[in-house]
Amino acid sequence: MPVRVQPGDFDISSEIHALRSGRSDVGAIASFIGVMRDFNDGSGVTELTLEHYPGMTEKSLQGIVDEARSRWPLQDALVVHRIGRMLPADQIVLVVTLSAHREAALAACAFIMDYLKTRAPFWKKERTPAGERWVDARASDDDAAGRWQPGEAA
Amino acid sequence: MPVRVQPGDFDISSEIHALRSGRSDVGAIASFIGVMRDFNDGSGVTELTLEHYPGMTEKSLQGIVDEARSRWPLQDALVVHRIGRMLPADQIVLVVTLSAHREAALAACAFIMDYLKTRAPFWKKERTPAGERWVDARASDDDAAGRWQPGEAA
Amino acid sequence: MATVEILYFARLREALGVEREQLMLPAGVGTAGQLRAYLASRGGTWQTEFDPKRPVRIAVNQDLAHAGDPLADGDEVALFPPVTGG
Amino acid sequence: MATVEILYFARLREALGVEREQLMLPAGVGTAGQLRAYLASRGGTWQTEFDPKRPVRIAVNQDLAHAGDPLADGDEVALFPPVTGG
Repeated sequence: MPVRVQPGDFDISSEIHALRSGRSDVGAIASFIGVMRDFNDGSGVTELTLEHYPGMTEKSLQGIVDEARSRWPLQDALVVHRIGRMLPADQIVLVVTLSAHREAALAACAFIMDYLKTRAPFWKKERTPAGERWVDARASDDDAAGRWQPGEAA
Repeated sequence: MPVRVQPGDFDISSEIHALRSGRSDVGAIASFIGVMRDFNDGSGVTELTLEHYPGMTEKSLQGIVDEARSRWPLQDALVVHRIGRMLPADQIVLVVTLSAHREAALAACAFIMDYLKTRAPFWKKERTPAGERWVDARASDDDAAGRWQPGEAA
Repeated sequence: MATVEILYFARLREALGVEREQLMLPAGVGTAGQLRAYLASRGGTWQTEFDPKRPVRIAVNQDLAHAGDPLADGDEVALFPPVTGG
Repeated sequence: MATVEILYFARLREALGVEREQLMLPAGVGTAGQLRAYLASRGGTWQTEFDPKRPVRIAVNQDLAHAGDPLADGDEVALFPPVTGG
């Protein structure tokens, strides 16, 4: 199961262990954990609620993973994204990529995060001292996803 | 202690937990694990011995981490590199970077690995069915480190 | 006669006070972009939220769609702000 | 009179059969590159391993050095093949 959406927390060691299990051809494991900060866009944040679009979420994440696997020689890849309420320092998202070589694992991990940030239907609502607010998308996230387009790839 | 050289194994969850401990401003944790493959350069590999240059190893790893911290807004960074005998599927190296933003964490993690591959004094000796052999450096590793030079940065 | 199921998410769902609706497409509404314009024509908050200057994303059958993409009977159409996960 | 401590690592250590030596620098040997050339002049395996075409790295006092870098009394000089960690 390379894609999961869940309210509960995850453990990176357990996830990597499960992905690697039984394989001795893996040379590189790249991973990324997105974490809730207690500060965003100029003010303190005490709580975060993650809404998503059930059905499309899984489909879009799977599409992103499939796209990564078509671009790099990955042996496996995993995306775990949490939904619901979270507190500062909570883990939000995990991406893991396995390859024989580090370049593929690291590039695919960055690619999946960039695409997830602009394509996967998740929305964050923050609780701040001034009340609740929906997080605005960052223009830099669109730029980051754009760098993987044909003709602009590194 | 952002740099360690040790014979023993490591656990990525424990290392990340120790780095994050007490912080709620971390937004992104990028990591990389290098793993021993059972196949390299056209033949099976049953055992690996990692030799290093005590003193210079720690100094060069620390220099690489310092360089990464001067280039990106990192909150912390860790390199753990094992030495001695290893078997297929054993973990060899761990790099973890912490930042408020994913771009910095991911780029710094890739940078540290590229520099480690070309600057840190480690040498691998493989045991294969045909006997022991020293691993040759890959020209592509020099290329990878070169892409961080001034004027060529992405 | 084409009927579509429309879903609203996040800020859009809260602002409109609607989570989902079934809509029989009026004459002249055959694409994702035309549907958006039609919803804006409802006036009030609808007009504000679907103003052409607002960044609204549209998915048809759970795939991101462009304004010119056609709608068909039974389609699931979702409208939402730019995503902010990860 | 400058004396340096020379260390050999990995394939180089095995091929030469030497792990370390103290060397009083002969006249005309004042840089990392000149030391390498001097070691090659010992002939046999030394000449093979330090042939200018072979990729040998030199560190002086635990920093990677260039051929032109000067050597001083008490320096720790290490010679080794390109590194292959990670």
